[in-house]
Amino acid sequence: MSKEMLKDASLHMGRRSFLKMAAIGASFGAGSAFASSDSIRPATEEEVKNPFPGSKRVKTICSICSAGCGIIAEVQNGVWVRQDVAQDHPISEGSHCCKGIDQIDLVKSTQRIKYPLKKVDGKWQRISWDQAVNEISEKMLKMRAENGPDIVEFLGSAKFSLQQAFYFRKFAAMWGTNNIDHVARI
Amino acid sequence: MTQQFGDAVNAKVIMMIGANSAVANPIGFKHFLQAKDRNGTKLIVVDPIYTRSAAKADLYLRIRSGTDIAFVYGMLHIIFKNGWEDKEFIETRSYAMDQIRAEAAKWTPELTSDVTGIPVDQIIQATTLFAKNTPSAIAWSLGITQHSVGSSNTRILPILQIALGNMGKKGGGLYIIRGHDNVQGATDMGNLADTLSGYYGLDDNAWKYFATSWGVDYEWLKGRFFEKKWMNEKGYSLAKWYQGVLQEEKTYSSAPIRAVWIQGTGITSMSQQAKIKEALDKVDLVVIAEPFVNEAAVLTSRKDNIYILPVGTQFESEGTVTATNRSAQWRSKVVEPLYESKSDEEVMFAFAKKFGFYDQFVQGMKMDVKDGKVVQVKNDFKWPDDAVREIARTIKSIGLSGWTPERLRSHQENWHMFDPVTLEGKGPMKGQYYGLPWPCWDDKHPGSPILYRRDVPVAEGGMGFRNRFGLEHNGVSQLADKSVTVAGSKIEGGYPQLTKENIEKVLGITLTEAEKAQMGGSWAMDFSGLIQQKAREAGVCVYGNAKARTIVWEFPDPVPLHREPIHSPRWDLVQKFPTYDDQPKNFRVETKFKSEQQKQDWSKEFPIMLVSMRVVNLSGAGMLERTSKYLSAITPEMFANIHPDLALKHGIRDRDMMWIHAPHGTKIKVKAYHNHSVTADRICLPYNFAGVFQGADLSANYPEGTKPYAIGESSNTITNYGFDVITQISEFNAGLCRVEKA
Amino acid sequence: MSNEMARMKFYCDDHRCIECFACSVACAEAHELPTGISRRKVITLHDGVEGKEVSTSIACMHCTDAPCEQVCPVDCFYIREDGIVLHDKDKCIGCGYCLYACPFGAPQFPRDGAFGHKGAMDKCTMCAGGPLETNSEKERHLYGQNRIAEGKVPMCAAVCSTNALLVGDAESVSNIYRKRVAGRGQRS
Amino acid sequence: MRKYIYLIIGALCLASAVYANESQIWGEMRIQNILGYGQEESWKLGPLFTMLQSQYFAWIFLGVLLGVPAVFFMHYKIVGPKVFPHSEKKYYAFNLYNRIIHQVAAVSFLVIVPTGFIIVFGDFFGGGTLVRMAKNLHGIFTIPFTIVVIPMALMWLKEALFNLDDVKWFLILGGYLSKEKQIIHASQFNAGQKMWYWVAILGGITMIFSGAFMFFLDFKMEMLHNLTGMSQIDLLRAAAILHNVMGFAVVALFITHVYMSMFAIKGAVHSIITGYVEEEEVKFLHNKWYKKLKDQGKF
Repeated sequence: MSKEMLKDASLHMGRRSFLKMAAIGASFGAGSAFASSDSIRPATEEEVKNPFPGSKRVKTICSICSAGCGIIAEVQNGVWVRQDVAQDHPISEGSHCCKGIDQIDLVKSTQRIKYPLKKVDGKWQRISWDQAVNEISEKMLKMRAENGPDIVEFLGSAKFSLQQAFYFRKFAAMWGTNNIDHVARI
Repeated sequence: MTQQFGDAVNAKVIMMIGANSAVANPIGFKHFLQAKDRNGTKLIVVDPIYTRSAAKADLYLRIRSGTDIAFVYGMLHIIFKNGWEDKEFIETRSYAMDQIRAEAAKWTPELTSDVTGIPVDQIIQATTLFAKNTPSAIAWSLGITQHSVGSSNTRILPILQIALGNMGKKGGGLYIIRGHDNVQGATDMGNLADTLSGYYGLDDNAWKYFATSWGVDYEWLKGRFFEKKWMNEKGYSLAKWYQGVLQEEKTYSSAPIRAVWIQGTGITSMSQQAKIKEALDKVDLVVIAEPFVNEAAVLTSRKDNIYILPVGTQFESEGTVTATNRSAQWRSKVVEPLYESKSDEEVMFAFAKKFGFYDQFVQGMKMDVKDGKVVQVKNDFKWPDDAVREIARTIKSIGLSGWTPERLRSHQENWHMFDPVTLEGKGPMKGQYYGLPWPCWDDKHPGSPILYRRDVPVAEGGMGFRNRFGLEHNGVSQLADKSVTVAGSKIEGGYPQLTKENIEKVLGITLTEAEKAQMGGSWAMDFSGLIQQKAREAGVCVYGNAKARTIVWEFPDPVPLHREPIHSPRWDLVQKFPTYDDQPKNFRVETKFKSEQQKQDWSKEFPIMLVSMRVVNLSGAGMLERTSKYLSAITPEMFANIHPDLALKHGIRDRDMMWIHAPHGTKIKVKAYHNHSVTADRICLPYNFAGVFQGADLSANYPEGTKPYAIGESSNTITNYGFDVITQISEFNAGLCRVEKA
Repeated sequence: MSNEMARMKFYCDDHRCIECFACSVACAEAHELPTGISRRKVITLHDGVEGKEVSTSIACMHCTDAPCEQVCPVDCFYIREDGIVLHDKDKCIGCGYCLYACPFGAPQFPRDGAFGHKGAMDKCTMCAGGPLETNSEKERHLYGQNRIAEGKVPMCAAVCSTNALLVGDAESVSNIYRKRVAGRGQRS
Repeated sequence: MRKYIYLIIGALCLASAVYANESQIWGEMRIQNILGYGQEESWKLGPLFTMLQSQYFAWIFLGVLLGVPAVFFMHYKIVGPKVFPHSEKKYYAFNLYNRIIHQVAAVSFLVIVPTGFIIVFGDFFGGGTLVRMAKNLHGIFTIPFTIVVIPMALMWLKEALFNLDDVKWFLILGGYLSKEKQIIHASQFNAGQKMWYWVAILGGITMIFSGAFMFFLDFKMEMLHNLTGMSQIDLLRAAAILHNVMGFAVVALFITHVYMSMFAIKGAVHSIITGYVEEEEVKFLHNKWYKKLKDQGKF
């Protein structure tokens, strides 16, 4: 649909308002860079007052499902201010499901874990990273000394990047166990 | 998947079985809808429930869950009877189809209908449509895999495609739709108990190969394990690790599990929640590293020795992800890790230091291949680029050698230069496919958007079937027929996979001594890349050109057989199609099959089939989505879809609360939604909720301010006992229950 | 070519809509709406009934003879040259008449003030903001993003997972739809 | 004693209304609105409402607002007011309770009616803060009226029942078209007053309910849904239509009531302030009552 539509749209170009072109062109998917640059010109400064001056557009990938949709993240002063669609992404062509378009909420969410936590007598307590790493490793090394490395089950993630996943496998191997898995098994 | 989504437009028919991508994977489903609109592609949906995908189908078949093998044999029966199979394809590119044919002969439409619950005329109609309009494609997902016969399910569908000659073609193939964004990649990277990265397995050769690539001493690595024996043994799997703690079923390991380390796995997306809770309560240490509270922390009632470490989301780290079509995509870091979060790799680095193997851990990133040898080339490393290079030089088995950071970055920067239908690049990206779908044999290879195409040269993404299972079986050659020549290949017909030993003979070349010295033992373990280089010159695929085997002689069922689910509603069929014998040991633990299935007629007390479903606003354990107010608002509470007739029989009105009881004494309390997508013999429920366990609200267990907007019972509390005989995947999609008004 | 502006329209192709809620969530997220305010709603009729189930997405349809504009007692609506129906929240008194007039249930009323009764009406702006200074802080606060001014497509249509939701001038939308219907017929 | 029971009843009514709201209005942070739009079977009153509101309502209100006073202005000019001597003889007809109830209602009306007009002619006032305030006052001042409407209904119910005399009263329109002081055969309330009573009470209650529907938007009435088979949106539309149409009557009679008490019968307003009615007034305009009181020796 994308390219036929652009052709359709460009036939009608004439003096039929910038607005219409922009909408049709982008909505029906810029099939390729070349097609889109013909019909969608960038808006000039008079037309647009950038709502987020100085922001940069970071290309990234949705972290939900395996389709692999593109995301444009607008970042201003280190803050992700707006999630935009990647109309020219070859797999998603700008489309998202509700989960995908809400990815910005993962960094905006107030329910994130903000600091290391430890449960003491049934109450969650804030601790420092140093304390967390020290205590956990101490306990694990003690158990390893007692029963050997197979005392732990490492559950990795399908949300890891390829490199993290590769390193997690290596992590388990160097700890000395094959007790490692992730949700490929569900 | 063997194809990529854009290719759906070339299919004349797409059959979705055990997949509801309209809900689980809407962007994938868009391509199917586009195919309908652009090419008049017909869509067949086979599913126990009338899903959103089914609503868009031209033909919908309501199958009884757990009877997919029977259904496909029913199709094959009709195909063979009418001679609709691709005889040439079967003859030249497959092995042992006659055994399949023999089994299919038993599955008359009448028997198939009795077992699957699909009317005879619909079976015939679907088969006719699918078989007579090739190329036709199959899409499947977890509805196929999550069964005690899951591994047979995943074999019977490719067999159907081989019988119809639908493999290795535009418009044909298999759309195996993965779940999470990088479940393909994390699997490829071997976050698995039964293999190292790249499916190299756990044998000594694999360990030695990885030790070399990681830049560590094999002996040191071996010393890290309890005994060498445990290095080669599969570990506990995600499905039954808790038995390593509880030891209720017989286990075989060097030690009981005393600690569980959860880094990005939604614990409530696994079956046997009650057992998992017990295990979490019993272990000595629980470590959780997540951006949001993992329900493991909530499910357990333990009072201490549980830690939660804040980890950034994937937008707070950089790396690549593999989409379901095997394309790698570069995911840029959007923001620095928020609050006190660290990225996943930083967490690993921090603990590697404490555990005393940090230097060995990161050594691989400082190494590179020089003259066929992996040697240290620098003293520091850059994440993730050096890890990307490490993966590229190591994982040859699935052809990741071409995935260099430079190429993947340029694909991201220029993603607008790729065609959405074919993924072909244009302009500066000409001659490459988007994301270099693996196998991407070397840094000049364009990637392989469609697997097993022999009409394009290997250098452009073509290949035959892999020669993986020997040169012959029962005296029959496993190599492809003389007539099956991959375009541009120097070798006519089939050839074996390349090794240092056979390369001269197979390719008809002579190696120099220097080359011999550098070359690894086989194509998959050849750091030098010489085997690939020679293969490229000859237009040959390193992994050979073989026949696809339709029987797996190492498996309990060499020919896939229909076997009733562990808890089946058809006691009569349980006698006729019993499940496997009990399995003494798989992933270090015993698993019950027949003894559980035949113990009693479960369907007497638990007459209702239990089917899992997806909701579009939640994924996995719902950990990420339920913290979004907009997404939670769509399904603010846990529910089960139940047919009004069934509900009213139990006095349950629309939106009433009801108890669902499972055969093993567990129960959940959920809201009943009267819905016609299910018939009166089954209920379906989403599995993405957590925070309530058997009627008890666990809100108090969330650390302050982290409770999601929506909580509810996890359906996996009542997922029935049952595991696949090979992969040990839980039988999420077939089980029994009874309902009761709450 | 006439100088007449085309009229912008939405159209939701129910052969494509799969009730994925992307449009609705995208809209809420882009304009930072309070929960419960759905400028765009996704509904499924005959849920689960074989052969009858239909999903679609509804929001302000930016009607040519907008009934809301006709009934508003304070005349807070205005129709842009390109047909986008907008309203002035500073003028709106939250009476609800537009909702009664609207065939699509588009107007939404957030709770407002100490009495918890309905505040100024909120509805789809086709991502064209409001009468305030374009892309000003206040415009964004009251009406959400002004993507049209940036030369972008309204969020919902841009994000639609199956390209069911179309936006553009009526003529182009119907061209696309016609093409789709023709495609579907190819093999039947 | 009884009057306090009435007051309690009134207060309870209000409290229950608040309670009914509690769950839906203050219980959540959002107005659920019409969720299943298009899924609800409906009467499709939308076009009717649109037509009425866009073309008629405001004009009719303008007609009422200008027309009714104009008629009375003519009446005042041509027929003139009736002036009764404020003689020594008075009858204490309205006790404190009556007067408080009436005054509460009166004040409510004095706010509700003009603010109602501001809403109807909102565009004339330019919308925004002023009109929004008018809308809020319109709602807030419904509360006192809601409290007193039941006690008021009960306290004058007996007197407000129509009888045969009222027919005669209507035939001569209460004698208001004549400059002569006629003796009008009517009891404590004449037919005009009775009419106002019923419009104020029944119309008032209708206005309260329809207004509440519109004000709260998600004011759910299962019973009404079930009874009428109407969807929430159509109930809202019906409420809006009813509110406006009933508004014409209430406003017209309210203006009449004010005119009668303030202008047509000079000084009549004092009786509801002080509680005392003039003997002359009663004698002429409420002759039947006068006779009864006379018999009882009240004068």
